[in-house]
Parts: sequence; C-alpha cells; structure tokens
Amino acid sequence: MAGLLTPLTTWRGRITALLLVLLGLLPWYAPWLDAAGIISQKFALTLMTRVLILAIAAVSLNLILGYGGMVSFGHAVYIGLGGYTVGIMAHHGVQDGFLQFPLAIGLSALLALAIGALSLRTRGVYFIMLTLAFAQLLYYVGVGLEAYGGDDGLTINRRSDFAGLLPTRGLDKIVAFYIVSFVVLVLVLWLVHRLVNARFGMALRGTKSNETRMQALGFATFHYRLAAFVIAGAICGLAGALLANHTEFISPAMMHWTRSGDLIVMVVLGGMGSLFGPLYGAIAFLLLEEFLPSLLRLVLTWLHGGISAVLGGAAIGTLDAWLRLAEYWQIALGTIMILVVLYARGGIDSLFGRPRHG
Amino acid sequence: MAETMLKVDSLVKRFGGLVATDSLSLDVRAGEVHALIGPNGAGKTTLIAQLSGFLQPDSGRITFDGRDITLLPAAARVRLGLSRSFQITSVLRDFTALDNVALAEQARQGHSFRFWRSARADRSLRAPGRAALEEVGLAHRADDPAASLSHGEQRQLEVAMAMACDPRLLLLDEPMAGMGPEESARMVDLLRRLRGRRTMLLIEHDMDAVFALADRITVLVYGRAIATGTPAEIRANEAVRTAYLGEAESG
Amino acid sequence: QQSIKIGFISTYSGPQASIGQDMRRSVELAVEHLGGKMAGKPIEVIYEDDQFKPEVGKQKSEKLVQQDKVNFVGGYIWSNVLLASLKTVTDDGDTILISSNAGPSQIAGELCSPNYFSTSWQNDQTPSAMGQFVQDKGIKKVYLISANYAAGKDMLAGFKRTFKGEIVGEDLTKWPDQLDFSAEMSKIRAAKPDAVFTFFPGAHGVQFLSQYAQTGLKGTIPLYTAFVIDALSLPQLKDLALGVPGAQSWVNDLPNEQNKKFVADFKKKHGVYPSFYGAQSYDTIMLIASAVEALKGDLSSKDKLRAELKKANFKSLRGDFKFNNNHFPIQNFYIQDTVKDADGNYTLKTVGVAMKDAKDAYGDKCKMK
Amino acid sequence: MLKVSGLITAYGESQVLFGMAFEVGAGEVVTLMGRNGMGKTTTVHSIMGIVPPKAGTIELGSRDIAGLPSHRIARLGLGLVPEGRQIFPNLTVRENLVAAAANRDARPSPWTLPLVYEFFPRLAERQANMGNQLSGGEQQMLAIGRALMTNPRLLILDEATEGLAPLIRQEIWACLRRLKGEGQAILVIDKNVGALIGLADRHYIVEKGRVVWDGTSPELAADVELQHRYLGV
Amino acid sequence: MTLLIEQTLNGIQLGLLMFLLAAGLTLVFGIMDLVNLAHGSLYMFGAYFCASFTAWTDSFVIGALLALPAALLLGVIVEVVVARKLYRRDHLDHVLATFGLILIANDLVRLVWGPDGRRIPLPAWLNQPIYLTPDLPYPTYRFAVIVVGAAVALFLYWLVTRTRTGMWIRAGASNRTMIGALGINVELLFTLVFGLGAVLAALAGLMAAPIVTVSIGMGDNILILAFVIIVIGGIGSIKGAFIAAMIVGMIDTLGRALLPDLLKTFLSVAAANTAAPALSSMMIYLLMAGVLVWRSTGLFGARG
Ligand SMILES: Nc1ncnc2c1ncn2[C@@H]1O[C@H](COP(=O)(O)OP(=O)(O)OP(=O)(O)O)[C@@H](O)[C@H]1O
Ligand SMILES: Nc1ncnc2c1ncn2[C@@H]1O[C@H](COP(=O)(O)OP(=O)(O)OP(=O)(O)O)[C@@H](O)[C@H]1O
Ligand SMILES: [Mg+2]
Ligand SMILES: [Mg+2]
Repeated sequence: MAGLLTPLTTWRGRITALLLVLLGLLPWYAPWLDAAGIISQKFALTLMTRVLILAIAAVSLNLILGYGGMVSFGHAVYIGLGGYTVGIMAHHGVQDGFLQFPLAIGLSALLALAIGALSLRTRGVYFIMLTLAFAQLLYYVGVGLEAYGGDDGLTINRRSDFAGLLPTRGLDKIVAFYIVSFVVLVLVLWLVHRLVNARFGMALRGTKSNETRMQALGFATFHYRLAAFVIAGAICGLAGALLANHTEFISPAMMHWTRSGDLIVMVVLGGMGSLFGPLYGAIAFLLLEEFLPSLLRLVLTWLHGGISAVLGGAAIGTLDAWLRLAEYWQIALGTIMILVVLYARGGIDSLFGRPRHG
Repeated sequence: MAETMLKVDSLVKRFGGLVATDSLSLDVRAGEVHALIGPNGAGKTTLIAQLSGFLQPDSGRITFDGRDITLLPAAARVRLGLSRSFQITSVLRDFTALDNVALAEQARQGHSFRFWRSARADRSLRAPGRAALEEVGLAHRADDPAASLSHGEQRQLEVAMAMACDPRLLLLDEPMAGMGPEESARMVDLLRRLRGRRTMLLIEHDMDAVFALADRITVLVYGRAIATGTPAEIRANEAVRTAYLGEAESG
Repeated sequence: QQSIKIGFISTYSGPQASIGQDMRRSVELAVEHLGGKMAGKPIEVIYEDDQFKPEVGKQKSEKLVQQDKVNFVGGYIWSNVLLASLKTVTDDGDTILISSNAGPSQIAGELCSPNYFSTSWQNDQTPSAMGQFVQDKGIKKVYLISANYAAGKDMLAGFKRTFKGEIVGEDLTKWPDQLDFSAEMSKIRAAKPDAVFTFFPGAHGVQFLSQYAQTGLKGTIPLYTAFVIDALSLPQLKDLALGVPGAQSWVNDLPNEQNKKFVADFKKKHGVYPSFYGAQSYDTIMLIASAVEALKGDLSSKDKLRAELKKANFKSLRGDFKFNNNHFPIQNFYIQDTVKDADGNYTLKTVGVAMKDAKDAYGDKCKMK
Repeated sequence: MLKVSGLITAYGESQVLFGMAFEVGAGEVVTLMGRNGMGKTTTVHSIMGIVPPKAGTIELGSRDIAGLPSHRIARLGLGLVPEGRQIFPNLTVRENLVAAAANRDARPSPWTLPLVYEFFPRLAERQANMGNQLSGGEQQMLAIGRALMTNPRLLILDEATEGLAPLIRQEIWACLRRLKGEGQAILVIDKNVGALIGLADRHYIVEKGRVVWDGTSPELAADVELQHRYLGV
Repeated sequence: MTLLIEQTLNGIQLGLLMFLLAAGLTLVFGIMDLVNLAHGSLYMFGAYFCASFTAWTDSFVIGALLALPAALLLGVIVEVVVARKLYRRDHLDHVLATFGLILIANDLVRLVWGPDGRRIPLPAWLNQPIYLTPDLPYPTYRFAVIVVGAAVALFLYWLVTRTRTGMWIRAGASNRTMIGALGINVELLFTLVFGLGAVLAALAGLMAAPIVTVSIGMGDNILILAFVIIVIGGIGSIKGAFIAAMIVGMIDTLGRALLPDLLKTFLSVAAANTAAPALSSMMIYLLMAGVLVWRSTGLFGARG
C-alpha cells in the first residue's frame, strides 16, 4: 500500500488520509452520529455506499479520461452491463457472487474491447460521440429487453451470495456491504495508482500528451489506449455489479447518457488526472445533490430571520414562501460547478494544493 | 563501398494535384551522414514522414536493412531501429524534459506493458535520460515542464528524444532550426561525434552545418532528386546553385 | 406529542414538475381539510423530488424511511421510480407505501406486498376502459400509436384486451425525444382507419395533438386517448382537445360531496382545476387518515394498520371503492370529454361510464388473499 | 519610435526579464541577439501585450503601451512574425493573408495580396492549401507575408528565417534592406549574425533577461571576442 | 406513391428542422470551438421568450421577432459572465461549466414561467394544410420551417466561408493570441459570435416550438441530436452539418415509415412490431457509428 497516499507531510496528503480514515471508520462512528441526531445510521451507510460505488466508476473513468485523454461519454454502459449481469443471473436463480462478479467484470471488459477497438480510431469529439453512440445502442437494447422489464427495470430479489459470508438482512447487511464497497474502492485506487505510475501509465499519459510523438518514439499507442480502455471498462463493470446489489434493482436508466455525463462531471469536478480527484468529485456531487436543498433551507431560514428582524416580518413575505425557493436548489448546484471551473482549475483536488508535476 | 541501409524505390506521394514525392529513389549507406537539401516545399519532410511511417506513399517501396517496410506502422519501424525528429517541434508538453527522454528510453527498452513498478523511480530509465539531456546541453532544465522551455530549448529536446531512441538510422528534420548560433555549433559537434556510430539522414537549411557534416548530399526539387554527390560536387553544381543555394552567404 | 409522518415522493423539477406541483397542492389541501391533524396528532409531510430518475427516487425513499423514519410513503408518478423504490420501503423498511399514480403490473401481480396500497389504478385499466368504449361504439378499424417505453406498450396491450375489432396499424415512437410525428401521421392517413387510439403523457401529448391538427387529421379521423388530456395539459391544448375523448377513473365533475369541495377549494386556492394526479394524491392522504383515526393514532401494530387500510373506509373523491386482493382499487372508469366552463376555461366533463367496478387483471398472480 | 525601459516580465513565479531596455528609432533596423532561453521572445511578447510586463515602460511614439490589450497594440502599428510560425492551421493560405490585411496608416503603396504573392511565388501556388498542409518553410513565408499584410509601422521578426532555404533567406534579407530603404522600422531576432551585421543599424545582446551590450554593426563586427562570448560564433 | 412523396417531404422537413437546431451549435462549437452544452438551454429560452411575446402581442410573427433580440442579450450576458473565461480551457472544463448553466437555466425557467409547458398557437394562415394534390395535404408551417432552415444555412455558409469576419472567427478559435496580435479584438468578436449563436439557438427553439411545444428541458435531448448531426457532417463544416441533417432526417423518417413493413418480410409480425421501434430509436446512433467507423472525422470534417 505504500505510496498510495501522497506523503503525509503535505496538506494534500493529510486531507486525503483523513478522508479515507473517515470513510473507512464510518460504520463504527455512525451509531454515534445517529444518537446525536445528525443522521441516521442506516441512511448514512446506504447513502455513502452509493457514493463509494459511483466513486469506483469515476476512478475507472479517470483512468482513461484523466490519464489517457479518452473522454468516454458512454462509460455508464459498463455500470449497466455489470448490473444487468448480476440482475439477470439473479432473475434466473443464480445467486452465487463468485459466478456473478467475474462474469460481470469479464463481460464488461469484452464490451470495452469491442467498443474501444472501434472507437479508438477516432479522436476528440468524434471519440466522445462514438462512445456515446455505442452506449445508446446498448441502452436501447436494455429498453427492448421486455423479459427483464424493459425500461421499467427489474427488481433483484436476493443479493449476490458470497458463500454465505455476507449477512442478508437488516443493519448487518448494510454495514457489511458498506465495508465491502470501501475495500473495493481502496483496492481500485491502489491498482490505478500503480498502473499510472508504472511504465504502462507513463506510456498512456504520454499518449494523451502527444500521440504522434509517442508513435515516433516507438510506442504502439493504440494498444496502450485500448488496454487502458478495457481495464477501465472492467473496473466500471465491477462498480455496476456492486450497484445492482446496492439498489437491488436494475434498469436501462443506469446506462442512460446522462449517467455517463454525471460520471464525467464527477471526474472533472474532483480533478482529472489526479488519483483521488474522482473520489472527491463523487462525494461532492452526490452529497450536494442530496443535501443542498436542506442546506439552502437552513440558510434561507437564517436569512429570513435576520432580515425580518431588521425590516419587519411583513415586508419580505412569509418564511414558507422563502423556503419554497429551496426547490430551485439546482441553480445553486449549477453555480457551484461554474465557480469550480472558473476559480479552481484542476477541480476540487487542486484546492488542497497542486501535486508536484505529474 | 558500405552496404545500403535504407533503400527508397520510385516513391510517389500526391496531395491532390501536387506531387510531393515524384518517383524518388534514394540510397542511404550504413554509417554515412546523408544530407537532404532542397527548396522549401520540395518534399523533404514528406519523404521523412513516409520513411518513418506517418504517411503512406501512393506507390513505391521502402526497404530498411533488406526488409520491405513500406506498410509497417510507425511504432514498429522505430523498433527496427529507425527514428525521426520533427521539423515542427513535437514534444510532450506537460512532461518534464527528463520525462520526455526517459520515455524515449522506455520505448527503446520495450517492456511497456509493465503495470506495477513505478517508472519514475526506475533508474534504468532515468540515468540514460539524464545522459541524453547532458549531450544536447539541456541537463540544467531536466525537471522543468517541456512547455516552459524556450523555443530553442524545445528544439534541443526534440533532437535529444530522437537520439535517445538509440536508432541505427536517425532521420533528422532540421535539427538546427531555431537554435542559436552557439547551440547550433554544439549540435554540429554532437552529430560529428555520432558519425560513424549512427547512420543519419539529415535535412537542414543551414549550409555550414550540411557541408561540415555530410558525406553525401541529395538535392530535392519538386519531389525529385536532381543531384546526389559529395559536398564538393554539390557546391559546384550550377543547377543546385540557382535552385537552392543562391550566392554564398556571409557569416 | 408525536406526529404522523408522511413522505411524499414526486417529480418537482424538470419537464414533469407540473405533475408534482399538482400532486403537492392536493396533498396540502387534504392536510388543510383534515385541519392538520389525524387522530389529534399533527401531520408532517416531507416532500422529496425524484427528479424523474429511478435511482434518485430510490435514494429519496431510503432517506424517508431510514433517516426521517416516516410512517407512510406516498406519491410516485412513474412505474420505474416506484419499482426501484419498492423494496426499500416495503421490505427493508417495513413501511407502508401508497402509490398515488404508478401502477405497474408486476406490483399488481407477483411483486404485490402487504405493505403496498394504491389509490390510483393498474396501468392496463384505463386503456382497457377506452378499448371497451371504442368497441361499444361499434368502431371496426383502429390505428394505435404510443410512446416506446414500458407504460406505452402496456397502454396498447390494455386497449387490445377489450377492443376486438381490427388493428390496421401500430406505431411505437421514439421516447422521449421524438421531435416530430409527421411520418406516423402520413401512415395513419394512408391506413384509413375509423379511429385512432393514442397514449402520450405530458408535453408529448400536447405535441401529438397539435401536429394531429396541423396535418389536417383532426376532424377527419376521430381520436381516442388515454392520459393525453387532463387538467394539466388542457390550458395548453385548449380547443385542440375539443371532441377528443379520454378515459379516467376520476373526472373533476364527479357528483359526490367530497369531490365538489375538493375541486372548488382547489380552484379557489390556485385558480386552476386539479388533475387526476392531484385527486389520487388527495385520496392517498384521506386513506391514511381513515386508518390512523380508526387506530386512534396508535401505529405501533403494523398488522392492525394494514387491516385498517385494507378496509378503504374513507370518502374517496371517486365515491367509495374497495381494494382488490392485491391492494389495487376496484372502481369505475369514466369517459371524459372537453368542454368550456362558465368562465370560458377549458375543463373536463364525464360523458359516460366505460366500466363499472372494474378489477385489474393481475389479482390472481398475487399471493396475498 | 519604440522605447523600452526597465521591463520586468515573469511567467507565473519564474521571472525572465530583469530590466530589459532598448530603443528602435524611426526607420531604423535593430536586432536582439543572444543564446537560447535568454528572453528575446519574452521581450517581444511583452511589447505585443501577449505576456503583459510586471513593470517597466514601453513607449511607442509618445504613448506608453505597456499593459494594453494586444489588439490595441497591434493597431498602433506593430506587426509580428512570431517565433514558431503560428499560422492559422484551419485557414487557407489566402485566408491567412486576407484575414490580416489592414492599412491603418493609409499608406500610398501598401502590401497587398498580389504583392505578397509576387514576393513569395510559392505561396501563390499553394494558396488554396490549409495552413497545416504547408511545409515548414512555406509556413514561415506565410507568417512573414501575413505580418507584411498589416502594413505595420514597426515590423518585428522573431526568428523569421528559421527553416527557410538559403535562397529565400537571401531574398528576405534583400527585402528587409529594401523596406529599410523605404523608411520601415524593423526589430529583428535571428541567428544569422553575419547577415544581421550587414543589415542592421544597431544591435543589443541579451543575457538572462537584460541587455549586456549594445552598439553599431561595425562595433559588433569588430569585436570577435564579444561575438564568441555571447553568441558562440 | 403519394405516400412515398409525402414521406420524402416529411424527411426533408425534419432534416431542415434538425439543421436549424444544429446551426447555432456548428457556429459555437464547430467553428468557435466552445463546447456549449447550454446551447439547448438557449434554445429553450428562445421558445419561452417567443411564447411570452406571442401571448403578449397576440401574434406569433411579432413574438418571434421580439424573442430574437432578447436571446441576443441573454447570449451576450452568458458570454461575458461565463463563456469568455472558457475559451482557453480544456473541452472538459467547458462541459462542466455549461452543464452548470443547464441546471441554472432549467430552474430559472421554472421560477419565471412555472412548471407548466406552453403551446404557441399559430396564426390561422400558417396553421392550415396546403393541398399539394387533392389528397395530399401538407402543413403550411412546415414550409415555413423549410424556408427558414434553408435561409439560415445559406447565411451561415456565407458568413463563415466568405467574409473576413468568418475568417477571424475560425482563426481566433485556433489561435487567439495570434489573431489578437494582428489587431483584431477577439474578445468583442467572440462575444458577438456567441450572441449570434444564441440567436440561432433561439430561432431554432421558436421555430420548433409550434411543432414540439414549449417545456422545461426541451433543449436537453435535442442537444445530443444536434451534436450527432454536426459530428456526422464533420466538425467545422456547415455544408457537412446541412447534409448530415438531411440524411438523418431522411433516414429517420423513412425508417419509421418503412421499417415495420420491411421487417415483416422476414420476421414474424410480433417480432417485427417489437424490433421496429427499437431499431428506429437506434437508427441515428447506428448511422453515426457507421459513419465514424468508416471515416474518423465525419463526412466533411478535417479536424478532430
Ligand atoms: N510559457 C512559459 N512558461 C514558463 N517559462 C517560460 C515560458 N516561455 C518561456 N519561458 C522561459 O523563459 C525564458 C526565456 O524564454 P524566451 O522564449 O524569451 O527565450 P528566447 O531568448 O526567445 O530563446 P530562444 O532563442 O530559444 O527562442 C526561458 O528560460 C524559458 O524557459
Ligand atoms: N497534408 C498535405 N496536404 C496537401 N499538401 C501538402 C500536405 N503536406 C504537405 N503538402 C505540400 O507538399 C509539399 C512538400 O511539403 P514538405 O513539408 O515535404 O516540404 P519540405 O521539403 O519539407 O519543405 P521545408 O523545407 O519548407 O520544410 C509542400 O508544397 C506542401 O505544401
Ligand atoms: Mg520540411
Ligand atoms: Mg525565442
């Protein structure tokens, strides 16, 4: 694991370490949060499980987008494929996770191989749109799968079974699944870290920087790009398998282009080409989506109180009318995104200080 | 006479109506410095692009070490020992100067499907990289991002990368362009030292350098070789003077 | 003093927000009519936005159940959002879910749950009612056109269940981004049917009807609809809706007392007519109220609560109804038509009963008795 | 005409110019010389407003132009042949030239498209080619032609002969001589010291962001030691 | 036979409608090189402006004419506040920032106009069908779309390829520094071009509005379609976008018209009925994938 954390001597390293510790220990201090009335234990864990799983998907996207310069606008398709693999197997009574997961990963890798082989001939926006096109094709296949619910989706009755190791009911199930997701995330981060700093990663990043030059140096750039594309697809398929288990439900919406868009937003928001950027991005994006309205309501209540104390209550309308404004929280979310782009170049990650070059 | 390393046989490349390479034939012998000169737009860079695999010729054959490489992709040619530098600087701008040459070294060693060991900590890449920078006089900028180098320094890096591939045949497209007089002199010096160890196909408009280095010179005009010969022969060639050299420059 | 907590999930943002707004207004009105209390306990409604996305709906359901620990979750416009959320609420949470709109066949059948109730209908029923009506009119040749997604296909299946004449053509259009229906309109014209049956919810219905008129089909070939014309689309459709019948289990002019009060109060407060989405949401609250009152506010026994709910012992805006074994209503379906009211606003009017005390077709697949 | 003094410029944290100062008189040809990376291009960029200076004055005529946006500076009559060509790759040769055309001082005999084509016949032949489909030398010709098309009061050439064939290079020196004869002020950066000595009036040698020597052509020509120390020739 | 003629006309009309949608995007993305996801939002604003002005003046034509300057103003504001800081940035920064703009735009519209959609009623003279032959009526308004679409195509082509302004826009997109150093005020130029892009987006929105109705988020799905079109045509090529729009319009229409019957010739009726709509949804993506796999820079594109 050494080397995963940027040295603890920098602020950046310390913040990252703190974040990982906080995430890792959540199951143990969640009851305390619950008791303090901050957030219920179950909800905190379910919500953060989702965050962790999507962070895995974002990390995988970052491998090709941040390090390889390949902007896949169809990355959610692997979430979908991973999810459908688990869902369809479960639907036919195959619950064994040791079958489901490798198959989900393998199929995703295969799909990535096919999509990559066709798309990687193109560059820039053409590549973006081609990956989108393939994802949309799969999406419509999902919509057409009437046997598995079409676009209504399919409920998964039982989660993947890992030789009975994971609890299947109640709080234990939630806690266990959180821990599994966290461990997978850490392993994936470690894998990506090794990968991008190894020779393979240097070749990949060089290809992003200047492909022609890399060819002139003797790198068969297509192969590196394709290999990265397949690895990313496989990891994302794993995230899909986890997500299907988490939501116990699959539907084509998992691979809709807007989901691919969300993944891109997470990566860019967090910081592309930085190991932990996508994690920050996923946390920020998903938690903002969840808590921004409540936060706004708090702020509005506070503002209303303050202003009405000064101007008199009647002048500014009822608190209720003000609180309705919180329904328009996406204005705030949009504004935050724009501010991050304009003033935090390099995403959230850059707020903690830029890493040394590379 | 030394054996032929690179053989070009009636190569043709058209861009629309323009024939950029016009049934060109050319030999480069092992160990020689072969200069390619000619007016702007004569098709020198286009030839290099075809030799190195970045452009497909319309017809003709390229043989390297007796092997037909006409259809081989660019990267594969480098692995056979044929590498190029670019006239229009092409470096990895977000990498440091050292990373740039270390990547060249990595490519030379092969083995880039290594997924685990850190490449930046790999001495077998860094040390030869530093040496390459040293050679072109860029060691003091090893840890600066390539984008922040001045134009001339980027030109030096450009050449360093081509050399770090350790090719048997080096295709140099105006290596001296953009370098100051002192740096140019240093480069001439370097190339002179490499002479004999490496075969070189050198494109250059700096005639002092060409006449100082070349064993043989081919003159290209409108995609055709109008003359090939020793520096003395070329200097004396009337057609070459009117098409390309003009009156001798001072300085 | 403990409050009765109700979570209400609907779409409050994006293109479909007008439905959510209508539902929310109706819930607020119901709470108002109850004086803000059930069995003396204050009512607390927590509204959550599903953003028209299944995963978000599911996450919000989790929040309501796990974080807010609500007693009931109501709402749900969309089948896929409901299906995604179902287990979280009814199994994991052991909480009561009352759908105010969506009614996918899976939940009426094999996925039925003691914790699940519906104050709306099962998806097939409304088009079946329309199919019956068209059949009864003696129409022979019908062209079907609908949106290509699960509910859209259900609609056509439902129609075909009761309509026995000839289907001369059937189109499922790209969903949700079809720009233009001219290719389909040309096919309809060429097929020369006696009537067209269509299903397009929301903005797409408006789009379909206006193109139907622009191409000159309106007035030539009669059009029958499900979920195209309602109080939400009427202000946009206006005269386009005249002469285009639809089917529904609730129409704003149903002649019972509670409905008159609901419609009048709603109109007074918001200046527009409520839609069936609103009426079903109102019923959701009233159903809850009936059970809570019967238990005197003591919700500790889930079994008792379910038993009380099952009785449907409340004054529905549709008049009284009973629950089928799968907890879907057994109710009438009406045919509605568009008229102008006294103020010149367009509104809907009941013109006939298509089916009486209709039961959905999936009850036998449900293991509950 | 152009008077630069005390110029200080930095890229982010790293300072490159340390009090750069020089002058170009009306109708004068002046050079900046020095080894790679000494700050010649940065000086030009500061003058053009591309990299605004941190301190110092740049007077054009009697006006301080330091800190103005670059299009305003260009309109005051500065024409630039930038280092590394910088032609527009997605415009044809003809469009590259036409887009730049201007005659802000209403000169009686301005550079026009036909004149540029006459000067560089090669460009006329390639006029429908996209900028990125030109050979390096052709691009360089285009960059020079483009600057001429703006009919500047002061022409700035930053390594304008890089990659040009000897014959063309000679023609360019001849052209500059002719322009000088017509009273055009020119600032040149180039590595062909010999040619520059024949052409320019005065020279400045730049070392680490400041001027370390200045003098006339004969003075420079005479001082072999100086040439060797700073220019490596 | 009449059916085929009619469907061909439908295809042309749909193609031109799609070209209108793509036109502004070709300018802003294809030529200025700014990925503006909020293009769809400007399209939506155009439609809402037009709906309000039409309701206010009781005339669709006047409403439309008023909506265009309003859109210009909006475009200029967006450019000055956000877009101008993005030109020198990565495409992905554009994506994130303009995605933020979409979120803001949708909620802003809901705040101002409420969640209900609008329908723009056409004046009577545009609303009736014209009879091309006694049994072939065709909506008059569709002809208006065809005329406006063709006019926009010609105008853009002229502006971009024939004028100096067009050259500056293209030059500025590839090298802002250098175009500034030639004495051109890129900042102002780009503000105006962005404004023009907004006007084109709004024009598309208000032209489409009577056909597709006005609603929140109406621009979001269209956006993908518009990108598909300019990518098939080749980025930066107006000719390409126009031809791609026509091809897509044609294939989409004819596909929807003929596919079910075609499939029935070798599939069972039931299978054909399920396969046809699925296939027709995929059609444009299949087309795009096919084109790009065959030619990696679209039909007429030069750069990636
Ligand atoms: N964009 C940049 N960012 C950071 N540093 C830069 C940048 N551009 C140039 N420099 C640095 O500024 C110094 C001066 O560069 P400049 O380009 O002015 O040199 P020059 O004298 O023109 O050299 P050359 O003859 O090589 O063109 C160099 O050390 C270079 O590394
Ligand atoms: N992609 C292309 N499309 C069309 N014409 C091209 C293309 N690439 C090069 N050309 C033309 O081919 C000719 C040969 O170009 P090339 O770059 O080989 O010349 P060169 O001999 O290297 O010249 P220089 O000394 O100026 O670098 C030029 O006239 C150029 O305009
Ligand atoms: Mg060349
Ligand atoms: Mg320089």
